[in-house]
Amino acid sequence: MVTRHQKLGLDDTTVLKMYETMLLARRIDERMWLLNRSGKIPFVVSCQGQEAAQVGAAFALDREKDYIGAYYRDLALVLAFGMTSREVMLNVFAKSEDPSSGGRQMPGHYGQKKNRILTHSSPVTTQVAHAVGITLGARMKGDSAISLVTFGEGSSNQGDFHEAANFAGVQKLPVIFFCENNKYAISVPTSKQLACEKVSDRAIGYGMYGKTVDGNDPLSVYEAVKYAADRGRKGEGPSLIEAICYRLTPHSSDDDDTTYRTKDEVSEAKKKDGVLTFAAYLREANILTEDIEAALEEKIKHLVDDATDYADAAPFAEPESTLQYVYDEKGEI
Amino acid sequence: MVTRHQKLGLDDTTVLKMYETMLLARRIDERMWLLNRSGKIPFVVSCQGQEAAQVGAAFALDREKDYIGAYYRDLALVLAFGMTSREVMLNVFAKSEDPSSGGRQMPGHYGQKKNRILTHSSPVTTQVAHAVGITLGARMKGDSAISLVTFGEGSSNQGDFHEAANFAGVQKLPVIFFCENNKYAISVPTSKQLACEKVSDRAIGYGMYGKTVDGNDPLSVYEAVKYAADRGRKGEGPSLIEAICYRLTPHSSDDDDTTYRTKDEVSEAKKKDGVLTFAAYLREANILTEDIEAALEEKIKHLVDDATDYADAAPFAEPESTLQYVYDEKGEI
Amino acid sequence: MAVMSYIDAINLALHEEMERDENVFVLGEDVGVKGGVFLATKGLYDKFGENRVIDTPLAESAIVGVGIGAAMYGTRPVAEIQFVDFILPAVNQIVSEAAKTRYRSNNDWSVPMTIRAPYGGGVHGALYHSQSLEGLFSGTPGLKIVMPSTPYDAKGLLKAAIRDNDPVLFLEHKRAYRLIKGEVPEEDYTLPIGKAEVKRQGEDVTVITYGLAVHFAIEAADKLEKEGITTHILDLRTVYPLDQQAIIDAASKTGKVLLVTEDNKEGSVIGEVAAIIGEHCLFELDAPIARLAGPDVPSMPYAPPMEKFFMINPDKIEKAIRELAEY
Amino acid sequence: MAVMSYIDAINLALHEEMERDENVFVLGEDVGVKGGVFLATKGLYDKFGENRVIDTPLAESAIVGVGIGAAMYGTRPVAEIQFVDFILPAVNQIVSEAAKTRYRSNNDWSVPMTIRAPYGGGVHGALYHSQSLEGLFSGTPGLKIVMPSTPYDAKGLLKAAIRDNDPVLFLEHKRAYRLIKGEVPEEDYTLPIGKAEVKRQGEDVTVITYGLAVHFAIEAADKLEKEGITTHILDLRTVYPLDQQAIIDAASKTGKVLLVTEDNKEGSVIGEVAAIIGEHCLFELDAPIARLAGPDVPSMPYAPPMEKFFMINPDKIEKAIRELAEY
Ligand SMILES: Cc1ncc(C[n+]2csc(CCOP(=O)(O)OP(=O)(O)O)c2C)c(N)n1
Ligand SMILES: Cc1ncc(C[n+]2csc(CCOP(=O)(O)OP(=O)(O)O)c2C)c(N)n1
Ligand SMILES: [Mg+2]
Ligand SMILES: [Mg+2]
Repeated sequence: MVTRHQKLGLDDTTVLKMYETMLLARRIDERMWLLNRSGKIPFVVSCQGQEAAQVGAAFALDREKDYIGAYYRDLALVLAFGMTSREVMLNVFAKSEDPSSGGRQMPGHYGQKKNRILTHSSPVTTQVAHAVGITLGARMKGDSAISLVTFGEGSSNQGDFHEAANFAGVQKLPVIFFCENNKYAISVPTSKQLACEKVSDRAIGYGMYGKTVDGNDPLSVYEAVKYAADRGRKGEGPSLIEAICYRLTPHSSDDDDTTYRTKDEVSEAKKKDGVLTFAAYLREANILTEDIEAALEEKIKHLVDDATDYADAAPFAEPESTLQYVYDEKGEI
Repeated sequence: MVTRHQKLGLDDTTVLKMYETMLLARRIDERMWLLNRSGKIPFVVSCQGQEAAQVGAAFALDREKDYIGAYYRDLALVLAFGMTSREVMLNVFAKSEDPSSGGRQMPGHYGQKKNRILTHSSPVTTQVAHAVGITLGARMKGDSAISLVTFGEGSSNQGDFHEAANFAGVQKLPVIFFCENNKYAISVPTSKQLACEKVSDRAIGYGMYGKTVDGNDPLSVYEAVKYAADRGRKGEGPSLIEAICYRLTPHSSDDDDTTYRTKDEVSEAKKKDGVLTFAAYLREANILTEDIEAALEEKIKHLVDDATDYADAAPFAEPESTLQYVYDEKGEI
Repeated sequence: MAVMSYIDAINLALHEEMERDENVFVLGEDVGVKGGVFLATKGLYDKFGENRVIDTPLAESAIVGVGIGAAMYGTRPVAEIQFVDFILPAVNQIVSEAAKTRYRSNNDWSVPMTIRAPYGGGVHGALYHSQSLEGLFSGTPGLKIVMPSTPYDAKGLLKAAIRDNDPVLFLEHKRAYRLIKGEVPEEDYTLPIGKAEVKRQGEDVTVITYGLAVHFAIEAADKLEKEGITTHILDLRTVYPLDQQAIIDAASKTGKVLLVTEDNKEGSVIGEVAAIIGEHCLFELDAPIARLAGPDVPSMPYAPPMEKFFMINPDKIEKAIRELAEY
Repeated sequence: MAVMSYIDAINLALHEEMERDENVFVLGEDVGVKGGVFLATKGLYDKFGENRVIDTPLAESAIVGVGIGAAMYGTRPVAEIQFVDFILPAVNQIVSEAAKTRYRSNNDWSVPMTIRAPYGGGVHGALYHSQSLEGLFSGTPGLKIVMPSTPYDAKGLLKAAIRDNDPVLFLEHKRAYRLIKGEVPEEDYTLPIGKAEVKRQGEDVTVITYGLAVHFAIEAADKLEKEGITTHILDLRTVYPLDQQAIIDAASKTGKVLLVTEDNKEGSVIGEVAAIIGEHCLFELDAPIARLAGPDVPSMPYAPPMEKFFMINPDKIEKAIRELAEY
């Protein structure tokens, strides 16, 4: 019997690697909450519930060449693009070595040039235009890299989404607009954010290909993003892919989600959690055996412990370094 | 035989009035160019080629009750909403009595509270959100007024279009987004502005009704806008109507359009000019007889002459009045 | 009089104004069911319903732009921007539209709207949840910018802002929300927009500042008083347009002026305060005009040592006052 | 050396930089086929083609935001905003993104982008085609704001801006475009960003200004010289961050300072100049710091009598210098 992933051209090793990345993201995320609740770190923003979508998307790209414009929930995505557990924890602890910002930005504000992860800020949706610009620059320089940029469904209502999408459409740039629709923008449900049925309904307005897929299933996401990536590389322009997920945690460690959604709703969603369902799929396909699973958990626990210890012990940047890097220090002024 | 306009519920008097409004706008516009080329006024921005669309839209509304957010080409629209020829010319000459701005804004920046014409500025597309807000305020106060807001196809690419459209969609507000697609944004043709086939393709992304119609035909426009207005009043939410027109003049008196489009293209478009084709329709239907036509031209010439003379002779605002009306002068500070 | 926190005073003002005038309504992100991320709009949704307490889509330009339209219609919107750092997508609507509507229409149309936003640092908010952006808006005729320091001022000024017939940007220090408490009358009162207030009388050095820094200055003044140095503290309260006379009076009173802001130094509103002094009471001065502000870096970093390095605090103010006193 | 207009110097700089470095490209509204509404980008489309001279959709936030991405990639975009009044939809991309990219990424990413925009009044542009918006951006660490007054400076500074590794907002006075002519070397040269320049030596009064007003000040100074009053004129050239030392030197030189801007008075960049003087050379002054600026109304009206009332001009400057000289 040919499995679903084989039909998509993915071998067993690759899907296992996908699962491993999802699981690593989940375990780091869980650790972050523990650190927060025990007073070690002041802030957490989570990827839980979106790992499957992120990993499915990442694996459909050329991770040695393409660019990602990530947003604050994209822990699994940046791990897939080469950020290490230690590097993530250095960001969480805001230490000097944090590759994203040297401890300057809040946790979750990923960026790393060597892995082609664009730096991003807190104001949502600005990164969408940057990802478009990346491909404009690349095209000008004869580089066939494409970019994938992520954002929430709430953020898809910002003007910057529209302007950047239209720009990419007109210029036929190989950008994948990847909406991680987790049903909430903090407390505001999609019914108060959107009047369209699907975010991907907006694709036609930019002459794009649009598709909505199950964000709990990394294979569906992989398939859609792969199709979009191929289109992009063939010069057929941008695509808008929407992955339907669910935000399993409160918006952040500062949020109390019980004031606006029921516990029942959350526990229902947990049943469809992609980390669980993909594990089930892999077990079914006999790829995730008990031994492999135990070894994986063991390896990941070790990675997370090591990353936590390392980051906890690492130094903060010097106070005076606050003054550095406002402008290019090799240049004038 | 039942005529097209009768099928739409429009009687002969009304369609003649529509034609008269179109013609008045055209003649005022032509006069503005004469005044400009003879050095009397420094600036003109034109409605030529869009009168049919504007008048068709205006007549589909309740002009005693509804609101319009006009843009700088909407001369025919504001005339239909009650602005007089004198008032328009006072604006063109920037005189103190100009109801739009007292001579503060450039010509074409219409606004008049008593006729429910929103004040507007030069940065394009900002008025779109205002028109949405008008209906939000109206709904809160139990007023069933709707609003129609206009903008060019170039301006439909501004973030404000997207944000306001989505807001109206979510709140199901009775706003008609009316795009006057005249094929150019200054020198930039639609092919470099839009990747969608029709601006109305964007409607679905906001859960709206969308429709593209021939902007040279006031009856088609009337029909579409009437449908949208009825929907709005029934609580079915906003609509996006696109009227395909052609900008018959240069962008403004500062523009030389021969550097980016051919004279042939313009003369082709002139053949479809709504002022001509609607006149032909009315002649065919025996509504615009030779006598009526001559009387109309005579009446309009008189109106335009009178308005020009009046506005030319009217005083400018006092220099010191520059300091007035920054804040409410009845209030504090 | 009840003692309440700064945020409770704001919440109370909103409740009272919405009860008083059915034209007043609230819109913004998470302001409804959740009551706002800081809970400033708590209880409004239950009391006034979803027509007057609107959870909007995540789109600041629309929040302000739609608010402008509703204000033009005749209602009195109170828009919340979740953090002032996120007001930037709405700058065009605020500066080109709200602030210029009355003027450009020659008094025909107006925008009686209040825009509330939390600002300021010291809460581990990092670059994008710590900014002071009043300087960016403070050259915008047609707009007023109010930044209260105490719960009493917050209630009275917010009510005045809501009743004002022009757009008011009302900036609330997010660290003050729960840190600062004070007496607040339960009854209705307003305070005049455009008026600064002397928060402490003194003879040796004048401090002119606003927002949370007023409290830092008072703390510093308390300490210095024991050394015999008395400090005159002017709280600007409205940072645009500035209360020129109050600035001139306060500067002239002691002849030694320290201007304090939490914002970056270059281009902040205290530059304008210095200019007013330089224009109007230069010869009353006995020392150069001193400024204490954040460094000219984009905003304060997240890591505690850098955040602390950036933020002004009572110690830094104390040191600056002492230097001036000894000048 | 050729004598050319201000706009021709800009056009020349663009041609030269695009020839010199294939990473340089231009994007904006109408910049391609038409060559820009002021023709600043004339000839570029024909010479460099549509891949490097891009007519964009009408969307300023995308023009800047896409430019930022391309700059992050490693190219050097030169974005044109058609009028500075229309830069406001792009404020978030400029202030939150371009200006903070290097800092927030701890020097990992950077945005070597130039944003050009015409500003200024006196051309019957009314409220929205006459504004000076440098004040709005002048509290944005990470950004540089350059405003040249002469064709020579325009060419040298624009080339420096394009080669700069950080975002530069390059503001060109639209009335200067064809009004101001001067000698411009045909060869390659750059001028230092961040440096003011003394445009005229004098002993009695110092005028500190920038842009078109430099020429108005020179005109005034020419007249006054006949009366025996000599004027020292400092052209700021970069209005953010300011050249503090040059300001201190110029103010100290005569002890009487007139600050001139075409912008509204309150909150303009000359307020910061006054603050620097008040901080650093207060006791060198023999007269209060004087400021000449537009009134605090939203912008200049269209009708000629009101536009004239609003605009600064050589007469107003002359009067202000004379008053100071006689102080
Ligand atoms: C411009 C802007 N406005 C407001 C915020 C505050 N904020 C942070 S996250 C968020 C909700 C985002 O929702 P969505 O886009 O659906 O992403 P999600 O958090 O659900 O993944 C808001 C309102 C912000 N960061 N930026
Ligand atoms: C925000 C903004 N950017 C740029 C401009 C300059 N501008 C004025 S009209 C125009 C083109 C508008 O095109 P379109 O929306 O198609 O309307 P049309 O003039 O064709 O009716 C431009 C770019 C402006 N007014 N506002
Ligand atoms: Mg979401
Ligand atoms: Mg057009």
